Amino acid sequence: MTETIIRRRIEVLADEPLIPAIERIAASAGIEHYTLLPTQGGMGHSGRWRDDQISGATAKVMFMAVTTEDGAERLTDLLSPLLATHPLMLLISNVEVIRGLRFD
Amino acid sequence: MTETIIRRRIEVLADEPLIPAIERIAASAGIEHYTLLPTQGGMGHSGRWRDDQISGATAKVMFMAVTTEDGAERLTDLLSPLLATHPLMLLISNVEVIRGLRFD
Amino acid sequence: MTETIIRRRIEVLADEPLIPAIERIAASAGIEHYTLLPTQGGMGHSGRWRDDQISGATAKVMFMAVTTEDGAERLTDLLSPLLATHPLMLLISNVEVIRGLRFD
Amino acid sequence: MAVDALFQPVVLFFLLGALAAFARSDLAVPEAVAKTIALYLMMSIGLRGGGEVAHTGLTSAILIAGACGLALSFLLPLPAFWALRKLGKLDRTNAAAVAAHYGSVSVVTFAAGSEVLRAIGMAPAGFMVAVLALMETPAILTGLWLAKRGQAQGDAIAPRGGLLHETFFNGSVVLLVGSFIIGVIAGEKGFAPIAPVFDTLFKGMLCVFLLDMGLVAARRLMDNRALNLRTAALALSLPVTNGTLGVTLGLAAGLDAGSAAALGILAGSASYIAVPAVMRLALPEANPGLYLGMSLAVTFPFNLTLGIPYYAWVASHLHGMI
Amino acid sequence: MAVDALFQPVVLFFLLGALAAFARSDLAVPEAVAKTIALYLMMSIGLRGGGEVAHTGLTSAILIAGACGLALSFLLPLPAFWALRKLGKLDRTNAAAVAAHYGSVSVVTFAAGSEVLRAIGMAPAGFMVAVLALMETPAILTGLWLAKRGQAQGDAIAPRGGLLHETFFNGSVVLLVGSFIIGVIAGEKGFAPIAPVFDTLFKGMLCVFLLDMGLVAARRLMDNRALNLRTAALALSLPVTNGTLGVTLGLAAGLDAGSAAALGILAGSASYIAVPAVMRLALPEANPGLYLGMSLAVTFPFNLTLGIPYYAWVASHLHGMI
Amino acid sequence: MAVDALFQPVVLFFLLGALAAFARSDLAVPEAVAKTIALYLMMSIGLRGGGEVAHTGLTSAILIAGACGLALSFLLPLPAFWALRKLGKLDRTNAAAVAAHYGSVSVVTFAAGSEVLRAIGMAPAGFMVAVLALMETPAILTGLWLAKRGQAQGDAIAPRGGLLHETFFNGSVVLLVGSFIIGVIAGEKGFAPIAPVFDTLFKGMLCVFLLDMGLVAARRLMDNRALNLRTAALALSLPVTNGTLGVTLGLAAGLDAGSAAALGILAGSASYIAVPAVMRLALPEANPGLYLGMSLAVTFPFNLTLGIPYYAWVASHLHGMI
Ligand SMILES: Nc1ncnc2c1ncn2[C@@H]1O[C@H](COP(=O)(O)O)[C@@H](O)[C@H]1O
Ligand SMILES: Nc1ncnc2c1ncn2[C@@H]1O[C@H](COP(=O)(O)O)[C@@H](O)[C@H]1O
Ligand SMILES: Nc1ncnc2c1ncn2[C@@H]1O[C@H](COP(=O)(O)O)[C@@H](O)[C@H]1O
Ligand code: NA
Ligand code: NA
Ligand code: NA
Repeated sequence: MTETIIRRRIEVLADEPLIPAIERIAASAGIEHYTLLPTQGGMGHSGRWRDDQISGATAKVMFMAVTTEDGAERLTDLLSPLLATHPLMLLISNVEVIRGLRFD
Repeated sequence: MTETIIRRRIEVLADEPLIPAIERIAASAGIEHYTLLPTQGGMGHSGRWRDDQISGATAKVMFMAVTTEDGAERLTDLLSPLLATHPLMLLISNVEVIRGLRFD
Repeated sequence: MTETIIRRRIEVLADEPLIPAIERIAASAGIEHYTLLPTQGGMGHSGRWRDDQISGATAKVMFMAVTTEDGAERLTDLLSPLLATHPLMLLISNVEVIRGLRFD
Repeated sequence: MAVDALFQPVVLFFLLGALAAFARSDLAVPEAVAKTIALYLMMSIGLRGGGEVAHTGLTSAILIAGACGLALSFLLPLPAFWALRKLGKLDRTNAAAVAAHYGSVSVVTFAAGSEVLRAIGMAPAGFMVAVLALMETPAILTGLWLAKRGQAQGDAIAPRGGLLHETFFNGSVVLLVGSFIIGVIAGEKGFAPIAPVFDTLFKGMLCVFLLDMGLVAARRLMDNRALNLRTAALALSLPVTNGTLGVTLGLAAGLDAGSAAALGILAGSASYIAVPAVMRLALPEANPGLYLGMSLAVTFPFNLTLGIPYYAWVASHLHGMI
Repeated sequence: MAVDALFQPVVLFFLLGALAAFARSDLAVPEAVAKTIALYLMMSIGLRGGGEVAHTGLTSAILIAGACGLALSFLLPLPAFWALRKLGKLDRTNAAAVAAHYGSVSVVTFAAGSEVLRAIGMAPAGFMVAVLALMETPAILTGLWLAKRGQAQGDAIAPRGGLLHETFFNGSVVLLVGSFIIGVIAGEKGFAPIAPVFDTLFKGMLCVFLLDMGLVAARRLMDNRALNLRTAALALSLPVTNGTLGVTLGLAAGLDAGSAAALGILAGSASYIAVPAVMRLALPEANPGLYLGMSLAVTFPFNLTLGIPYYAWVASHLHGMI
Repeated sequence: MAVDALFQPVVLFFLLGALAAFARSDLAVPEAVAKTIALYLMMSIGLRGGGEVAHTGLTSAILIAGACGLALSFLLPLPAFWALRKLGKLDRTNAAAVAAHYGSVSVVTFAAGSEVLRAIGMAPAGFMVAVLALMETPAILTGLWLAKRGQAQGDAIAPRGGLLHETFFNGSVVLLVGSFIIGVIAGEKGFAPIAPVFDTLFKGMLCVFLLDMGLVAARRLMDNRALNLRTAALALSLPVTNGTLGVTLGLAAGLDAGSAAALGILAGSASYIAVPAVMRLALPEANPGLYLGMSLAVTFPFNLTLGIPYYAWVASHLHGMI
């Protein structure tokens, strides 16, 4: 039986043009590794959106990183002031990874 | 340290043509906000499928909403009778969001 | 109130050309049903990648399966020796599904 | 003639796609592009057909052909439903869903068929595009009626605007009809500057599309768990009987041989774009593996390779006899 | 003339797309393809404009037109900002963001407008493409200045290279300017072998693109929660006033009627590709539903159908009078 | 001549893409479209080459050129492997993977090279497309043999059908060979109606593709952590030596100057589509950042700008001397 340990999965839904900034902020929180997932549309306080590449400005991307409790806290602290003013959604959950592989 | 609260993440995998209906049912469960994620293929009881846009009929989309315990229960109750007859997959899990932001 | 039971969600991020092999390994662990999700880019020990279809070789796909505790353990055991040598990321988490639907 | 038709590049690219898929090659046409080419083909067919009708005006032949098409689309699902129930052993819902596909039409089969007919000197009349558009939806109505007879109504997941709305405003129907009307309005003069895209490129684009169709059809056949010997045999015999009926009706109604052959191609073809999209909503219990397996993975390849030359052969031989 | 312009296939496909969206049809052009056609249009416009400038050389007319364009792009946001604040009741940030869109230009409006002008014998000079490129960015600078006056700077999420970098290296700006330069370098001889793609196909590709624009604009209008009567009225009156100003300035500066009309089209058009991309980064608090709703869902359709013929009419009537 | 080659629009668009990426512009060609254009280029090259061979028939020159190509593809990885081990300090697996890329060929380099050769009056023979197809796979076999010598076999993740299957049924190999065969079968008459797509549009499509290649190559270079001075130097010297060898062998075997230059281009080019796809499966431990960094981000730009004119120059100067 392979042993697993618990890490934190942080997901940030952000406008595509903001992704480089999110990557930068994550790096400054010590989170170097991440995966970007595409999205197709949605609905929020600011209304309905669709992945409308003509004016790519409103397409959104899901930034996902698996990190330690501390890493997650650092990134949350850095992002939470932005959540009020910027169109971001931040989700955190637990995830198990295989012990011995690096996820910090 | 930013304080977080626990919410429910509901994911519904459904055929693309059914998504407007899912959105409507979610709204009637009080869930207004959601995100749609694309998929690429899969395998289930009804066999293998691929994102085959020529006859867009069999493409699937992942509907994802973060909501309260109650909202999740209402949506599950509304959808569960459909799960037997319709090609849907419903997943529920816990997710932490930042306290103070609206996720209800 | 619809009753739910807890299952395991396994996610494997792998290079697109490896997906048929992952499907085969999952089947040999008794996991027949899965969903494939597209990705857009990321950063890991081996550097930055983008979904660059010209040489489709470096595009990645997320394989996702909901299964029992046992199924998840079997698949983890089969994949974990590969994780060291191959460019894979494996994540496991809990997810609730509606009791009575098949997820084994 | 039939052999010539088989050695057209469009057909060869279809075969190449199918062979690649059967050999488990990783060859794939990105779906976004395949879908766009499908849209392009509809725009092009609509525009060119509309342009020709603008040229000839509304003749009695158009009205006759339209009436034949409507009748075929409304009625062909009935014998098909019977055959699918009795010979195919399908339940009511699946039989009705499949029947609707065979009553409706395949735009790409029509496009490839028109090229073949043109190549062998049996060019169909331009208004046959209007007939194509007319035949897309009635079969859906018949199919839904067959499925719902005596059944409880009211599905929580049913489309808000109602199924009729989904049927008539299905994307491919709207685009084909809209392009046809634009073709009529624009006329020859308006069409000239866009002809390099919508006319000159047509056959080449069809090659790319059919390469993808070969891949998609063959992969669908390999993945399929829904087809069996009975349903596969029906997927071959339904086009033959429907197509023969279409040709005969067309000739009896006084259409020229080329247009009658085109009516046969339409009757013999099965939808795999418009009808599945509606069925997924209207009859979610019906199995898409079955109806797409039959129409896309069996009937389409059959029509493209053998069906079209056969309908043309029937039309040219019956012509004059009737 | 205006009516003729309305019955061009490009306009008809836009209307078809809009009608399909309003009827809640599922018709959709895959976004990857729509984006590629947008890139294609920029390459094509740039190459052809560059080719014409290579042919005529650098004349004083070019310098004058360029100066007019720069001035318009820098200054038009100022009265627009005032109107959006006072009449539109917008806050500073949103007013500044919208004003930047109206000072900048829409490449597709220019493309469609040039085709119309050519069709009615008022072909604008080739160098107007250079003016188009010049007009894309200055309005962004004015808009940012209007937004940031007296505000604390330093946003954690601001682009690393600074906003100026994002403004000048925005993808559409780079592609248009780059293609223009390639057109100048390649000249007629270099352009000939690629002309079948970048010249012959242009109008047909524009049809496909405008079909998508119709869908996108109408869906945006239906989803929109940000537009109200005031902002919608401004989205109609800003192009009219800006366009009239552009035509007048062009004629006063001695441009021919066609080029002055093109300057009016540029002044009257509002960006929905380059400017939103920068604004999303520079002013994330501004509401994209508002600025895209105004520019893409109201002003673009207005210009395509009524605006272009109006600017042409003004140019042909004022010409000779000034 | 070399300078002329550099000022072709295709090359200029590559440079534009590279500059945009280096300037961190957000310009991007959607990947689905870029992949489709790659497929289109293979179809077009295959069809046109097949058509020419249908015209000339099977001559001894074809057999000789084919034998040269096969020999080069099988053998070039050997000295490359040695150089990569000794001079590049790579481990066995990475050296073998990279060597396979340099023994195989780049379809787009061949396409761009053929256009240049045609422009300077050194058009290569049509059958060189067959040689291109023949050279894609043998290098992979040599590379795998180099990697696996003396190593334990049996990877849990290895493709079911075996690596040979993946090698020969790789999508790009299947499409190129299939289109070539379709070109032979269709002949001139069959090709005519699809020529507007597969011939007339070729150079323009190449421009769009090379714009994307410039973006992709430059971004890969910037993201790269795998390249160092040694490997970068090898990515420049391998094409030069392989290319010179190819030209010399071609001339020695009696090919005309144009075809010998084309053989040099093939020998000097490095695969970045077919080989990486196989290597990802066959040698997952090998670093894609390394082999794609070398072939796509260094060798491809070098060949496109300097390599092609150099091979042409060698061919035209050695011709007659050998
Ligand atoms: N509760 C939610 N569940 C899922 N997605 C959400 C939720 N709230 C917001 N989003 C996503 O985040 C985007 C921006 O949200 P907002 O800032 O509220 O407009 C929305 O368009 C949705 O795609
Ligand atoms: N256990 C599972 N894990 C992940 N995805 C599943 C699972 N079961 C079903 N799915 C997805 O849901 C789709 C429909 O399932 P089914 O109705 O069983 O054919 C499948 O094609 C999969 O994409
Ligand atoms: N901690 C992480 N969080 C999210 N994604 C990751 C993480 N580590 C690796 N990945 C993804 O897995 C890919 C391969 O990882 P690696 O093998 O470390 O290069 C990366 O490019 C990322 O897309
Ligand atoms: Na039919
Ligand atoms: Na303007
Ligand atoms: Na080579």
